[in-house]
Amino acid sequence: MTAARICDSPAEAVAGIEDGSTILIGGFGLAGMPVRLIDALIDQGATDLTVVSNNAGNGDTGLAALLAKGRVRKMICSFPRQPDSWVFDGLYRAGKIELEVVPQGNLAERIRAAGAGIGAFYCPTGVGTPLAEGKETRDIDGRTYVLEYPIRGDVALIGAHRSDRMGNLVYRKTARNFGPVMATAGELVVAQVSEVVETGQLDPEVIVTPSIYVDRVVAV
Amino acid sequence: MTAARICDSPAEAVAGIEDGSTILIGGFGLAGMPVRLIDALIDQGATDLTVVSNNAGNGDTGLAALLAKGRVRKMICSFPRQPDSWVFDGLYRAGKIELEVVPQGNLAERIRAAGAGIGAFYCPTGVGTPLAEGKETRDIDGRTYVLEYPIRGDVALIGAHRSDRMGNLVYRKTARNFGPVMATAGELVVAQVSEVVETGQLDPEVIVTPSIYVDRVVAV
Amino acid sequence: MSLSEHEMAALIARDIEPGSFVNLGIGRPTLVADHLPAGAGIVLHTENGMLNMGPAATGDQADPDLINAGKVPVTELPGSAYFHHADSFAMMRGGHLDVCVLGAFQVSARGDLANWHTGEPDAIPAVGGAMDLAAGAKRVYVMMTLFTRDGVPKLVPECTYPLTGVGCVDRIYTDLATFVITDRGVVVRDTFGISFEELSVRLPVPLVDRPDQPAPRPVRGASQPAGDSPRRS
Amino acid sequence: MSLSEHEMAALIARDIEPGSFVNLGIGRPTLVADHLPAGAGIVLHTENGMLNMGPAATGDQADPDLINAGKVPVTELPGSAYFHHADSFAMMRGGHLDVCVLGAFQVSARGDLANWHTGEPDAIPAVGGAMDLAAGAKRVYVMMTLFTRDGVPKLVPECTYPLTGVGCVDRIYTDLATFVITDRGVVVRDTFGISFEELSVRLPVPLVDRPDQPAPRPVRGASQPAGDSPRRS
Repeated sequence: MTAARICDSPAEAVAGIEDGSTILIGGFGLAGMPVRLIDALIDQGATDLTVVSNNAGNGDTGLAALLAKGRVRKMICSFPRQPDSWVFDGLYRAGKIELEVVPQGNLAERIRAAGAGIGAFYCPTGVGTPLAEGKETRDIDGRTYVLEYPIRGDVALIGAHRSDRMGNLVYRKTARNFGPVMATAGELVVAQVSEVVETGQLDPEVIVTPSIYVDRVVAV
Repeated sequence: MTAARICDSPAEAVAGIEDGSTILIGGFGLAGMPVRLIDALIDQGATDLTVVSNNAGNGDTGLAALLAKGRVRKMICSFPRQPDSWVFDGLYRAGKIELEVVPQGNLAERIRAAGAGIGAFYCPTGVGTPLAEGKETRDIDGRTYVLEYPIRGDVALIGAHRSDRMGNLVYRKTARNFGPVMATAGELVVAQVSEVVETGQLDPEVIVTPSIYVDRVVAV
Repeated sequence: MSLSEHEMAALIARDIEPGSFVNLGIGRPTLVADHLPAGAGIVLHTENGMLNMGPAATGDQADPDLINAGKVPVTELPGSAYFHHADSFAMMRGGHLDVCVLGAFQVSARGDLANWHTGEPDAIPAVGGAMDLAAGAKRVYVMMTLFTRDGVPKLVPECTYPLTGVGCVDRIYTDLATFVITDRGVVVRDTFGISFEELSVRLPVPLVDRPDQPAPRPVRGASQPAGDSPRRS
Repeated sequence: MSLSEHEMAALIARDIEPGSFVNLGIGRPTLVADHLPAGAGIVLHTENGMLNMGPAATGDQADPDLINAGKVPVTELPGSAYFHHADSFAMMRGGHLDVCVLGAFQVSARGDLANWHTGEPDAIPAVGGAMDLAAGAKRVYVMMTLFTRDGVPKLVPECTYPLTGVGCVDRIYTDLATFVITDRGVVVRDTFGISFEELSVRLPVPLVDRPDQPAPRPVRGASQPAGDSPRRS
């Protein structure tokens, strides 16, 4: 991987995403959601996607719009059902989309594991519940754990606050959420930011996502 | 756990550490090494310790001084042998100290696992080497992994740059190293810092170790 | 007299030790924040990546980048810290949170929790961070009404709804009583407008009167709630 | 003529693609940094928690909080970033580093690496980050002399020293030749002052002449190194 490319447009930033891809999409609700990249992905046309994101779309924009276009075959998320998730709800009830519900912390840790080269890990969350059914368990030091596997993305689309020209990223408040872990786990990592600054203008102590993880950046 | 206590002295900061404890000690060489806490621990007198640290002491001060006093039963580290590790070298050759060598990344990840509630994890590092001998392995997606277990501390002694009065910590340059993960994995976490500032003076975006992990802080 | 939501929240708030790190679940448990004593140094965690969360934002304070787990705009306090989702759930799973307060559909006598899914065929399952909190927090307190609107007990021998966690609940705060799950069984700690005997009759689980008061508990409130006849599930 | 350390370092530097993220092992591999072309955007990682590490610090620049994996004071460059050890090794283990350059005691014909322990009874074992790098980097380049001072080959059928990693080495840069480990065997890419035939005689592993030059390689240098008669291990 080389340093990030600063793109001129969201369209350039999402170019080349293939049908059938698994796409990690950052954000918790709308905070940190890379809405402009999703809009560009809708225009770009990739379909038959698996989307990994905490929620399954809000209102009629962003991820919800991608779902409404019928581009998503499967959602992997922790919390699809929200007051404004009517697009997903309709597709789900019509049997037009697959759903894998993953506890929120397992979602984050499985994505981290993919980025960190961990083959699998034993996790105490969900033991004895329907979400652990059929999964391997193991007792360690008197506690029962479920074996969980990494979740990788062909692509990660994330929202951040600022980037420098190398692709070092900082986030803003709780919009940080899934961005930093998804950036480690995508084969192609694209960040939507508010501003691109010159390299050297971000304090090396406060960079959250180092440039090594970032392929493309677009300021919107 | 409640917010951190700001201590008046290193002696107060290490009070109550018991014989036989496992102590995580931050630092990579001398960068981030909490030398004043180790000096206080020597005075405090706890013995029969297991020490987990990247190295096994440099020169005659800090961890080397603790070793020289015969307080350490076992070292768990990645790189004991250094040009100035004569104290450890002498004890080891005399059969007066146990040694468990752990690959550096496994050391960091095993400590993280302890802090993160992960029961065990499959790691590709060291497969087929003497350091994986006798450990369980597993093939996942065509690659072989070794099962690694958490390393917990009864105590973590770490060096940081600044703390606020709640115990939020920031570090300085590569002195960050093991501090943030050890802070998550010690039952009692003590930080030596250069300065304690008023709560609110550290930018919430740049705090590396949140106060929840820190029990005692002393400025030296 | 039975407790209002705010009285339940106040009771829970009173039971949280000064200096604790606490996560309040989405919905009713959020009310606990309004009753935490000022100056007690209780720090709120929100699983979407923040410690020392402040009150809900009002008016111009609202910032779409600063929300809680319920996606409500909130505020910072001095000493706040942000972190990403894997770090936030590592904090939770690693046992660093002292208390979490969660709502529930059902709690079993041995502390099993069901609060994420009704199991109905047309319901869309959504778990969020509930299972992580149930498995991770040092102490799990449930805040719920003791009976459904139809009068069905929510404290049950075995949960019939899909589980969130096994044996994870420590205390149950309800409008009619506070229960502590112990090795000896379900101990009734407080009652509100109902007698221990009536509770025992209306609930399908064996109850233990609170240990520090061997004599049967007098009814604290004045009037008995009308209460539908409970169906046993 | 055989290559000096700096010539080896320069050769490796020339083979690293612009924009790569690279970790240089302690000791001799550090020399590669001196030969990386300016402006190629090659970013150095040091496993003690830094990306975009600058050159060694001189004089007053030295800061005890800013060191490399060899514990030598170094400097920042614009775009540097710091992170903790678990994040640093996650970066490594997760396959995000393009190249690491490591020293070696021995490399086997199938790319096994031995570089952390001589296995002698009085040696104190110390592995550091070597196993993590061997397992994690996308490409592992070894930089070593081809023979020990006693003339013993370090490219061997099977390592006799304790392993650092199995089948992890991609290329071996030595003073006398550059080798590429392939599915077809050990390919000799370059030779320096030695012929392919002599290499084949002196090394205890089958060699493949480089694929793009089917004819036997002429000796590039003038004089043959004296070289003790190699012992086969």
